[in-house]
Amino acid sequence: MSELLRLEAVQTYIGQFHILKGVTFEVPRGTVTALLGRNGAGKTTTLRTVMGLLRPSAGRIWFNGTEIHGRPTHVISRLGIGYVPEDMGIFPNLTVAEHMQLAMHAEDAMTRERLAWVLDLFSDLKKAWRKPGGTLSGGQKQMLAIARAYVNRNALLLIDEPSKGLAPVMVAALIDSLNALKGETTVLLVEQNVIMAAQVASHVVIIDDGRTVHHGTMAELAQDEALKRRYLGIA
Amino acid sequence: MHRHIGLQRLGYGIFVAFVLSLPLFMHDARNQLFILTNIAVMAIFAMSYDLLLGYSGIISFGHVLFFGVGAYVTAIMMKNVSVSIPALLFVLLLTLLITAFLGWLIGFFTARLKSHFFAMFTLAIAELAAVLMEKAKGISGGSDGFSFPVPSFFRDKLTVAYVALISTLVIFVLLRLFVNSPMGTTIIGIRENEARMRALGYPVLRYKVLAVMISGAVAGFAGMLYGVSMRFVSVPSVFGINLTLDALLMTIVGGAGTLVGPVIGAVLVELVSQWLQLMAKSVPLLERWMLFFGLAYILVVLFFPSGILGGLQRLLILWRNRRRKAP
Amino acid sequence: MLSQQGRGDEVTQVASILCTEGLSVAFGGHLAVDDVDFEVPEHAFISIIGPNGAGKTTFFNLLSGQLKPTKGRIWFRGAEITHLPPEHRAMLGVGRSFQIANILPNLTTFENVRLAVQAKRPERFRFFRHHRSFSSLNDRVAEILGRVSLWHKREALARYLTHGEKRKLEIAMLLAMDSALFLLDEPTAGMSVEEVPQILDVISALRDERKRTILLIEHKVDMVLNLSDTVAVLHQGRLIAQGPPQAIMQNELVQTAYLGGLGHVGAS
Amino acid sequence: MDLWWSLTINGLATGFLIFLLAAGLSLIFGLMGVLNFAHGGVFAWGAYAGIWAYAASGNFAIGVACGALAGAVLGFILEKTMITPVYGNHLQQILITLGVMIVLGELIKTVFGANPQGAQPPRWLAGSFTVGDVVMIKYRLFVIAAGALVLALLYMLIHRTKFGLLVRAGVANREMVEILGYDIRNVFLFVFVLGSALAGLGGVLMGPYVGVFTPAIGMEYQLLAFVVVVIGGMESILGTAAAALLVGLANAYVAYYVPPLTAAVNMLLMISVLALRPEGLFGVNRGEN
Amino acid sequence: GQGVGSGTAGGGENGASANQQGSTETTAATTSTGSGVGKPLKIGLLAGQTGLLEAYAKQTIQGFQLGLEYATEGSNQVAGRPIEVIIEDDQLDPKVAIEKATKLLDKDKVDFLVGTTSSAAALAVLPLAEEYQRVMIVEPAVADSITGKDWNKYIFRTGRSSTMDAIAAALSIEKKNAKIAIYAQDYAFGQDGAAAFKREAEKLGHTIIHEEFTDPQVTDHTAHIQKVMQSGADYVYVVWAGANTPWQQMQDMRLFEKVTPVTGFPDILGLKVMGKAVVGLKGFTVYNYRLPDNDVNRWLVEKHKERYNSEVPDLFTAGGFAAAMAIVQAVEKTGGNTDPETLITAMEGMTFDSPKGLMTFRKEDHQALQEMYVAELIDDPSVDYAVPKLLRTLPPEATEPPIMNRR
Ligand SMILES: Nc1ncnc2c1ncn2[C@@H]1O[C@H](COP(=O)(O)OP(=O)(O)OP(=O)(O)O)[C@@H](O)[C@H]1O
Ligand SMILES: Nc1ncnc2c1ncn2[C@@H]1O[C@H](COP(=O)(O)OP(=O)(O)OP(=O)(O)O)[C@@H](O)[C@H]1O
Ligand SMILES: [Mg+2]
Ligand SMILES: [Mg+2]
Repeated sequence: MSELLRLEAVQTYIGQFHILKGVTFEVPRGTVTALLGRNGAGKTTTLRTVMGLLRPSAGRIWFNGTEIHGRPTHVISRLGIGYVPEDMGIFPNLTVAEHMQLAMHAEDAMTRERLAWVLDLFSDLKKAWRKPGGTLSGGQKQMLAIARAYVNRNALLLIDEPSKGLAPVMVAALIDSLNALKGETTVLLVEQNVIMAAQVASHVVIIDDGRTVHHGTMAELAQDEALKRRYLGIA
Repeated sequence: MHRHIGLQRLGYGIFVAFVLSLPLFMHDARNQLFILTNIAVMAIFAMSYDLLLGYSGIISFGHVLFFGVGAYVTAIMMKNVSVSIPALLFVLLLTLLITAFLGWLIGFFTARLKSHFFAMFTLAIAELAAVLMEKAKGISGGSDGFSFPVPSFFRDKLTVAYVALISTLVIFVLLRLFVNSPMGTTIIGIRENEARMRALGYPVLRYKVLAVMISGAVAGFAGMLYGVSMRFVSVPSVFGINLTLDALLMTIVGGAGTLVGPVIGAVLVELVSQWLQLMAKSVPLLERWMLFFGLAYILVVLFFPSGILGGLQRLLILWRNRRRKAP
Repeated sequence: MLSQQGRGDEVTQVASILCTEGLSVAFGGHLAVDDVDFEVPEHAFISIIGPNGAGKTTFFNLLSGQLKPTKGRIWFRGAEITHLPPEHRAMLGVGRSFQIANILPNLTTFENVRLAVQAKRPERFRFFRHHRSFSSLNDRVAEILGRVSLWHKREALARYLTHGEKRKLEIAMLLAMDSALFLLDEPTAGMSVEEVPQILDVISALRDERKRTILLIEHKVDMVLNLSDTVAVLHQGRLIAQGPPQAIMQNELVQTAYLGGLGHVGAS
Repeated sequence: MDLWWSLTINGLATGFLIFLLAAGLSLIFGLMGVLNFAHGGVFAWGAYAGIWAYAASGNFAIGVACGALAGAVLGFILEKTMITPVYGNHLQQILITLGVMIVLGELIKTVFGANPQGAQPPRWLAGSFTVGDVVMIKYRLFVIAAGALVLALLYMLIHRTKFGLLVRAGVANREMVEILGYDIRNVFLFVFVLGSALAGLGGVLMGPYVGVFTPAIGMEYQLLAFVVVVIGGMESILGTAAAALLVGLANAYVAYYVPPLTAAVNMLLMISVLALRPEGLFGVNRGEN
Repeated sequence: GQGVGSGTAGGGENGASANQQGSTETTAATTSTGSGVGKPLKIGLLAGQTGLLEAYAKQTIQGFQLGLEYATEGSNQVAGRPIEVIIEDDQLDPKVAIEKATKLLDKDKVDFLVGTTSSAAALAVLPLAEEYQRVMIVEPAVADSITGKDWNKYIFRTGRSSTMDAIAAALSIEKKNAKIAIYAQDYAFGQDGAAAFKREAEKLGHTIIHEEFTDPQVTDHTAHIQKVMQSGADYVYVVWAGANTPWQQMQDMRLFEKVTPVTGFPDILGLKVMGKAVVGLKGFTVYNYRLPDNDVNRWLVEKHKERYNSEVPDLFTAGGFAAAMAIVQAVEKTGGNTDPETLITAMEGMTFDSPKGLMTFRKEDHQALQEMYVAELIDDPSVDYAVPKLLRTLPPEATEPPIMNRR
């Protein structure tokens, strides 16, 4: 079993709207896979479905060999899936310290070590340790959201547009960190910044109008101008 | 908002049907007219509450203040000054002035307060007013209250009922026009996101104060109608917090933010309570009829999460869909 | 107004639309904006860059009135606005968009924009006629929604828009205000690559066709380079450099503290 | 001086009694943001069930336990069946909890009768002794001790464990807490049950304090509890305690020195606190965005 | 307001449905006025059956029904007219009271209106009696204004008034020229009661040296009690109805070691709530089944026990009984004629029997003058509460209030 996550013909409704109409792909173990597509294609919906925040109406989802669709979110999370939501999900009334305290699933030495690493990576967070989340700058919120997912040794990370709002220097740090995590952690990354995606991802999945339309390696995509133009609107 | 148009027609329909069916009630007894008048009074009061709750997003626990002022202005003038139609018109003017002024005062000093704090602040002011009135037993009659005469024109319960119903209709139409106007939609925008509206250039505080003033004046009018129909006031019956809660419940039961909702709520709450009381006489199980009333509230929330109006709306959509599919 | 600082005759001749003097704000002990003297000439396009947490958004908050400065003064078109509330400033012509989408969630996209259009029109005082019956407002809303390609979402409640669509709505509301000075806070963050150029067109048209003044906060370096006449750099609350885009990018501090040697990782 | 002591001790005792009533609401309304108008009903049930058990068993401790248990059981049933669907929706919360309040009140009348109920402290807490010239009522000292104990325990729970964080986070963004791997439903259930148990506890302890109560105590004390939580600043248990003591002391002093104001003192207190600190005593004023 | 009994509110066990006869539909159109011999005599009985004083309402209703039975000797007919009672619940709410009274007067066309538990509700209904020109017997609401400034000629009252309570209270103080403090609830019932007591006590030569008014919802009485203690009073007159009674705290504060309390005794449930600790307390009462010694009362106690599983009549049972007696006697006197003017003439000055002895409707304001009882609470080992023992019966003249209405 080489893939860590697998979606098979997943369909999702939000209210009465049919959003995902057939999403099938897999995320190979130890890689970074980029999930691309234009605005409204259904990327966020896909991640939310995997996380159990939306219940698929059809199709199946496997994580590490077990089926997870239909399970409650907190159970899915505890299986070892970290999620950085698109809207960052910062608690405005909790301090950075409290955010991290909540995020850490264990109090052991290893987690503390990871915490130190994360705070090194995003040194702004260390400075803002006692500040309520609501007073952070946009970029700092984004860092905090990522840090929360990084601090546990998750097998899989679902990251929704982490580079938005980050200064170039932080984007670089983010790329480095993702590369550093390779091997130990598998990542499914939604990213509008295709150049950044290209620097970290080895595999690509493209969604359009709620369907997977392409599945392959990053190298293939780089060659395929037609594909890029058609689904990503870039030449 | 325009999604409600079908139901608004229904609302108008209900009103007109009510007015037309009045002669039917006449055959029976005046107490029915009295109930009808009470429904109308509560409908107006609840609509005024909805302007705050549903449209401005302000929860007030002290709305009864305006109602009480309206009722007492009427009572004191009728009892001590003059019993005549001009005096009543003067009362109307005075009520609107005082309640609007109180609305301005409260709005001005409290519109800055965040939701629950505002609610509790208004509660405090209304309770203080009640304490003050209780102390001023000489003019208010305290908790025992006093009765007073009204101009002979209003002595007939049928006239009062007609006046109340027509007032309900007129106020409903006026409020609807208001909430759908640019100014009204601004207030809705403020409910949604106050900070954003300020950044767009709207002087939010002024609009909120305006909402409290209009709502207060309408509530004052309801209080005045109450006075005219009851010819009796007492501090607990026109300043009691349960009246605020009634308006709150009627608004939510019917559907907040719709104006038709509060009217439906007022009709339902009154009719259901009448019906339960009637049943209580013959069914011993219903002796504690209030219990079933409470259960009804719970069921409404569980089965009509967005109020009766929302429920009706969903049924309407279902029905339409079925009709469309049928042929 | 004419420059108050008088940094030389030439500068004082140029009418500036906005000007700050010693502008500072502290949160607790932390100076988020520190003694900023800033001047924006009429019809300029200035980008503000700086690391995360440098104080860019806070600076905007001071200009648009969401925050009150602890020190310093602000002038807009010759009048001091330091102590005016945000709504006054908006009426005077300072319009802004928000970094984190700030919308009216339970109203439709159309209604969001309509309220923004209405804000400065005399129609806002009407309290009897139905809000949808003012064709001048409706036409303007339609035009704006078309420009940011949100027309197809006009009946959707704003809360159900995707992230990218919310960003577009944010810009639409700013356009609707039709301000003299636009404060744009990362307008394209999270917008899809294909749509960024379109929004860029909208923004540059603002200046070129409509003769507006624009202040832009962006982390997409190419965008900054392409659009702006001047780039200002904020670092730890201080305005540390200001000048033509290319020159600023060469600045050593900008290179290390901001770009981190990765200037090329911007928008495509 | 004696007078001063007497007023202060009695005021403190009343304050702690009010704190006991409001502590549960401080969790449910202040921390969890549920506008729970059924709290008074649960409180009244605690009083009736507790005093009934006390009378039946002759053991005050059993009575107290039963009062708290009645609260907890009611809380569990309410949360599971009625509160879960309305988290985050204030209007529905008001409607459903007011409905529950009516039902609980009527059920009390059905089960225990509508008539006033008497309650006396157990023998070991009955009566008073004098220190100098100050009359010390034993039961009041007991209430002070009980209130202080509850305050300390709650404070530890909220501020010394992850629990308080979870609740605050869950209120701000339920989904995110789930994403972080916590079952928010259980957290909320626990808070609600704990808050209701505290209401029940407050109910029994109030019985012997006032001596006589009726089914109407629910609504009466509920408003007071809301007032106290709001004055305290909503989210802080310390704030609630401070506000409760303030209300207790203010009542004692005002009743003695400015008797005409007694009926208005709570409301005046709330108005003055909110006028000076719009976010309440211990509340935090957060800027938007 | 719920100013009815002095002392703690209370009532019987709930459940017994007193409204079996309620809302009987009539098919025969009855004219409301004029001689209606042969047609049913309709009586509308308003009572606050749901609400805090529901026990009182029950007492009134049961008393009224037994009163009818006694007065008609079980025939349920007077002057050849069968009696029909229609009971309506006013929920102690003036608005509901008006609505129900309108129903009784307009739809049911009752010949008499009787009620009601709450003073406010009664006051709200008074003008309707005048408007519909129907005789109303007020029972048991106490407000002075019912037979005072809000009175109209259709209003009679079998219940006692606040002032009569106050006179009885003043008379129950034995010491001459006593110094008295008043402890009352700060709303209409308490204020009325205190004012009337002050007036009457001062007439008797006592001095009111302190008046303490407290919020009816007060939790902590101690500061108020402290003031009474420091006032130097010999007696404290407590006017309290409902919950939050001060008794427990007064005892805890050891007030009674210094000051002798006087109060109006409540109904039996109220006494039960007060417990045995109040043994020795002196005061007055409107009615307790042990106190009056006459045939009517003996019959009442007997029948009441028989009818309502050996429960005894309570505070307001006698009042309801008296109202029924008055109606039957009046209709007998007019020979079945229920024309209001005829009735009023017949009833003014009419003396009728009741469980509290003979009552007389005073001509001027239609207030029934009646016995009151000064008593002391004693320990009776057979029951779990302190029971009143008669010290003195105050004859009707003793508690005759001043005339306060304008004719
Ligand atoms: N709550 C909702 N109700 C109705 N439609 C919704 C809702 N949420 C999302 N949608 C629709 O679902 C589609 C997919 O949304 P999704 O958020 O997955 O897009 P996305 O690919 O993440 O876009 P973006 O790049 O802008 O974040 C969009 O067309 C959106 O309008
Ligand atoms: N209300 C506040 N209270 C306390 N600190 C604040 C507040 N608002 C902002 N700050 C702090 O001020 C600093 C500047 O924040 P600001 O949002 O202006 O940064 P920014 O330059 O816009 O960064 P980004 O590029 O990440 O959006 C940050 O360290 C932030 O934590
Ligand atoms: Mg997305
Ligand atoms: Mg920023």
